[in-house]
Amino acid sequence: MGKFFAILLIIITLVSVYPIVTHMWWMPEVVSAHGPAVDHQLDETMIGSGVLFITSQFVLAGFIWAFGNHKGKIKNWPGGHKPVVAFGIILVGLEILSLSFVGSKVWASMYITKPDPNALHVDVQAEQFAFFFRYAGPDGVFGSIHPDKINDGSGNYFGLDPENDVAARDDIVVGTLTIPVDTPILLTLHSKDMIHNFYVPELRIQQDIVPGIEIPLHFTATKTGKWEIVCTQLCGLGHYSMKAYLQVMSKPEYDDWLKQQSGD
Amino acid sequence: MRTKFFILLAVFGLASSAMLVTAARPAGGTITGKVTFTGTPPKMKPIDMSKEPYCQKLHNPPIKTQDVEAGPGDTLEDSVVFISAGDQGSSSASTPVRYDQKGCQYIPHIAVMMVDQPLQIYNNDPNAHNIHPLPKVNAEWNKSQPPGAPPIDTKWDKPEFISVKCNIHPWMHGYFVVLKTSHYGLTGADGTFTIKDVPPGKYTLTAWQEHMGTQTQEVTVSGGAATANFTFKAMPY
Amino acid sequence: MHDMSAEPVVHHLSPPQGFIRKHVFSLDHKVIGLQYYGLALAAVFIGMVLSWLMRLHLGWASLAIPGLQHLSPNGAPGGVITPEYYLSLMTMHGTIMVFFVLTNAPFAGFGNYFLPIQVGAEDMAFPRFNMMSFWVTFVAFLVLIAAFFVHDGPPISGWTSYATLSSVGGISGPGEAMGQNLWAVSIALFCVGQLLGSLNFIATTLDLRTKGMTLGRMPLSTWAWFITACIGLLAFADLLPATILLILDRTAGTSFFNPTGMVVSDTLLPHSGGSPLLWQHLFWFFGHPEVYIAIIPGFGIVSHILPAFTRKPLLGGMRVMIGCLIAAGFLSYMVWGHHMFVSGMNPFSAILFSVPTLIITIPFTVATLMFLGSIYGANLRFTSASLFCLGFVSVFISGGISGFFLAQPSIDTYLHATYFVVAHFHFVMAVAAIFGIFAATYFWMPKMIGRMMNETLGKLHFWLTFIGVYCIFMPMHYLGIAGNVRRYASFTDDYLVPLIPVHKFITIAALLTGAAQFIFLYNLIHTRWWGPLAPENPWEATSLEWSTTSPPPFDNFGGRHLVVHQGPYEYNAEGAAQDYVMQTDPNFVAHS
Amino acid sequence: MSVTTYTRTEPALRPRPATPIAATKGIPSQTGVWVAVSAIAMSFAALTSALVVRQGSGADWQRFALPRILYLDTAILIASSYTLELARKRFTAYVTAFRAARSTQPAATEPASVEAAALRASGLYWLNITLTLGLFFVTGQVLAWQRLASQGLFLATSPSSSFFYVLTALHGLHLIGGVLGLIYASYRLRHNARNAQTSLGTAAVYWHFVDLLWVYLLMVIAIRM
Repeated sequence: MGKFFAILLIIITLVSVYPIVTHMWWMPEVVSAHGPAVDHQLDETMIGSGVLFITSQFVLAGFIWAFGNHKGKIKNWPGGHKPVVAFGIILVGLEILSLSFVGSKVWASMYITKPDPNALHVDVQAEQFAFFFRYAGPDGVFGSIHPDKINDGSGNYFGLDPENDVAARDDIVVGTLTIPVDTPILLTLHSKDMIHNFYVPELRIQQDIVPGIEIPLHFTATKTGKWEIVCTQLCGLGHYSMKAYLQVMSKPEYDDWLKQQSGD
Repeated sequence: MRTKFFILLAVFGLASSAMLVTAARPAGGTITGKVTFTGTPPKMKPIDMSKEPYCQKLHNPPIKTQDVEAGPGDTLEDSVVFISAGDQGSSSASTPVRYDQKGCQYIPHIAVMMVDQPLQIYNNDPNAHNIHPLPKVNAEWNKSQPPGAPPIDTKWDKPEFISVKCNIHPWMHGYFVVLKTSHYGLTGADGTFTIKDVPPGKYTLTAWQEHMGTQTQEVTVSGGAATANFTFKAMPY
Repeated sequence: MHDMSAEPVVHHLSPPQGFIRKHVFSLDHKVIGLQYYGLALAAVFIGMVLSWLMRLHLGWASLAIPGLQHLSPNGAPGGVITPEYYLSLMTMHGTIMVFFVLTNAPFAGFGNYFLPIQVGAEDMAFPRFNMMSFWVTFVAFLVLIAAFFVHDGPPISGWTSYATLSSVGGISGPGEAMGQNLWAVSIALFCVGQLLGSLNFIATTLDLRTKGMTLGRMPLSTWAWFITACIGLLAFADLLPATILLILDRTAGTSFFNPTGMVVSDTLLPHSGGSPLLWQHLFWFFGHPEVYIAIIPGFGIVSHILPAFTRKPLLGGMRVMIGCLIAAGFLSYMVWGHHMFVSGMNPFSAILFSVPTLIITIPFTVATLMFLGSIYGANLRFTSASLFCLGFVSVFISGGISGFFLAQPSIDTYLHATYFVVAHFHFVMAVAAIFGIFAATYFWMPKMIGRMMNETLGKLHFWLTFIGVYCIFMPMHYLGIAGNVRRYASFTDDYLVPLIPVHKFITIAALLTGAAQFIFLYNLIHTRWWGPLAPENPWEATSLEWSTTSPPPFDNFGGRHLVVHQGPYEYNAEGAAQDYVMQTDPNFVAHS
Repeated sequence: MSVTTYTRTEPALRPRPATPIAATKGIPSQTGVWVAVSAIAMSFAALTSALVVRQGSGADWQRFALPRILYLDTAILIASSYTLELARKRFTAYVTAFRAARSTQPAATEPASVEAAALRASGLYWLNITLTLGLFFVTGQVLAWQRLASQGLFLATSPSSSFFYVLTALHGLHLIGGVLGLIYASYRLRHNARNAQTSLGTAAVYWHFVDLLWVYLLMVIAIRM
């Protein structure tokens, strides 16, 4: 039985590792400036913990193979427990140090560093179960938000008050986050009802959107194309269907798009 | 003896059939009219359906929001005109009202029905919807209807103007107009409405439009036709 | 009540007469332990069926499940699960499993039964509180289950019930009216029950130990229950007020968690100034320790059972293991923020929370190494109990490893709220704890019901379960790495559709693994009435529960006051009559 | 009995005394009340931190004048702690007298001396005073609520009032628990139950804690509201 158990463990370990090594299911392409750092961090962790995983499972299997139903004289671990404890602490401690130092750098580059001063500002409104995006328009000023004015039926997703608020009149509100490539973007995340989340796997970015507070989020897309923005924070019955598209364009394309939007 | 009996029978027969006829005959009057507005109504916005590519493809150019549907000659489509006071001879309705979700739109935009009249809600799209009526006096509910799901059978037990929305497609917006009376009309593209089978009498007529609100006026129906026009005042915002 | 003199504190309770006092409202910790175990057993099978329904929906979204429409006409019209009903199932699965299984079985169930016996006491310190603790928990369970039968169905906000989805009432979605109220009330009651239980565990451990039972001689299982009680005392004392605030927000119109200017479905809410993050802080300050409340008894159970089947003391003895468990319990109060890396809290605090989170892996790594080291050179005996102990080690390694990823904010921004997290906490908390429960069941059932369980069925049960859990939860890591978001009722996003085959595979694995659990159920029921009678000490183990009859008499030791002379794990002591020395054996002195 | 000694391959886990050491001396009810107290303290710590977070999270925190009666309540509660101690002192003295009486004639159910009986009587007297003060406090709190309600401050009026009602209500519940505990203790004392003064001691620990808790809460409330 011991031998069976050992073989089973080894098979399970190898089968578990195979899809990881072959990237059978893996992260989608990375399209943000900070993304490669995240991937690198993940690969480092994968190697370190993968080695830990395989060796510990194999050691377990080996011991079960060797000592299953073993009747002879009982042996104790040579050298007692102290070296083992020390080994564990040092090994894991080292991994932790390396991970937390590198990791915190990557984290800082995403969330702690200030956004580029002339980044393109886009306002995000999340609600059950959709995202809407607002551009300041020709005047470069965002109209202020009045919750009592919000009315999805008449397309007023942000609660603008064009009657009294001139700045709001030329605001551009769209359902697709359209941005120029290689340009720093600064999003301001609002939620009108539940806690939502702004997740673009290709950008390697995930940020909750909390009602009552404005959360800034900045990134730079490095590749043109169209990807999905999805919600990862349980927000109600349509959570799974809450999404929008991210359209990354070349700078001239974007300018045309913007003109066309403020045209009508 | 026998002949007497037959005569009696015949008399009864005639009488009863005569009663039936009188009961079955429509009680005359019809109210017609037009709902218009003065001033500039708010500009309807094109709806960005990019979240749901299927629906986005269906509408090119994109459809616009429907809270003020102005027609040529400043007419107002989709406003409801009904007898709000002095109503009589109102019949009860048992034929189900059909409410469709098609191309991420509610069809019709305004569904008028009577209290306790069956309401059937269909999803004709290949994507899921959720129907979230927001009543104040009736009971609120919120159900999702995945593609291929059976129609939702329901009804409303109190009269109310109930705003309906789909959270999955927040632009989807419509109204259930639940009335006590069967004497109502819905204005068409030309802003006209017709209320049939109104017995002679004096009534209070109410016109309701989701953005402009309500207006009332007295109308007297004597046998034939009566007319009642409504004019709302529109603001650009 | 105790005597004023310095004799050991004992409770002279006369055996109750009559069925009700004996089996229903019993003050006997053994009966209460079995009641907790029974409740957990009922709960775990309900929770398992819920997970079956969830998995079926994830694999085949439009599949009609015959009969389901009768349970919930709204949630499953024609037997097809709607997205909101999927979320209800998910919420109930999580709540039932975390609270009524992973907390009840290993801690309240086995703890109630064996903690007093292992310290040589005749009962818990406060038998009446003990009884109350169970019945309050039982009512809490009924209240939760009632949510299935109220008009708008069970809540849809997940077992974490994040504000504001959970705090604004019915307008935020189906199940958020009455269903969510029932959830909150149930959890509040559950907290009360656990507080009473923890009170008992601590007082009993500190004050009711028999002659010679020094803290150093307490079995590791008792140590683990004691540590867990200390953790639970603070954790549930934090969750209780939190749920009270939640109930007030929902029913009394206060604004603890509800911010200003919320517009739900075009309806402006009157709340003002509340903070949704406040709920997350209060919840996770309980929530992370709760994870350890679920797993630390598992560690205690394994380190108590393993020596009996390796026939040698744990490597490093008790001190290292106790140290690990205490360290883990202590650290568990400093890491709650790692559940909130992307929640919008200060990004600096993310780093502050990440460091202790990584450090917390050290005690668990050491503990695991101790397990591995004590298998080396052992006379390893294979029984259902020992197999599940070895399985525990394996799955805990598998689950612990993925913690390295999630502990780093930078990687968590990609993996947060994906199936990677689901795989992580199921392996490390659910499966590991369940394996501990199974090991404890096969090990202690002979003592608890006086009959031996069937080993062949037990081993079959282990092999199927062990292979099954790897088939279910390993692929979830791959899904997570591919960015598959959790808590989705179905996968309509373009980048998720290609992953559906993986979900189908997981669903099939889940169905089979679940089916295998009925072998266990059959084994348990069959043993209860028809199993062969169990001897006093079937496993040649040493602690006090094996120095009394199977099952123990009402006062545990038949009037004897045991005197303890030995540590709990005197296996393989050279020259002793046999290869183990009972704790009560006076004729053995080991040289230090 | 000859104690044979063995050698082990694994070093012993701890130096083991040859004879078993004495059993635990702890009194469960005493341990229990301290454990309970720590749990309750944790609950109110959680509520306090919630209050601080909540006050910081919104600009809608409106301060209001505390009803004067709260300070009177505080005085009453502190006084009750003092009277409780008076009661306990008398009962301890009474028990020593009781023991003395027992040592002379073991059958004694009552200490012979008159002083002892007087001690017991006045102990009960102070205990009743304590109980009454406790009830006064509860009534005072209710009056405070009425005062606030008359100012139009209700549970849901503002975050500060919400917290005020929640904190005072929860504290009131715990205090009523203390009152019940004291009633139980005095019942046992009346009937000369075995070591009844232990239950009094237990109840006293709890009572003083609830007292302290109130002072703490009053400070929090006074600073924040």
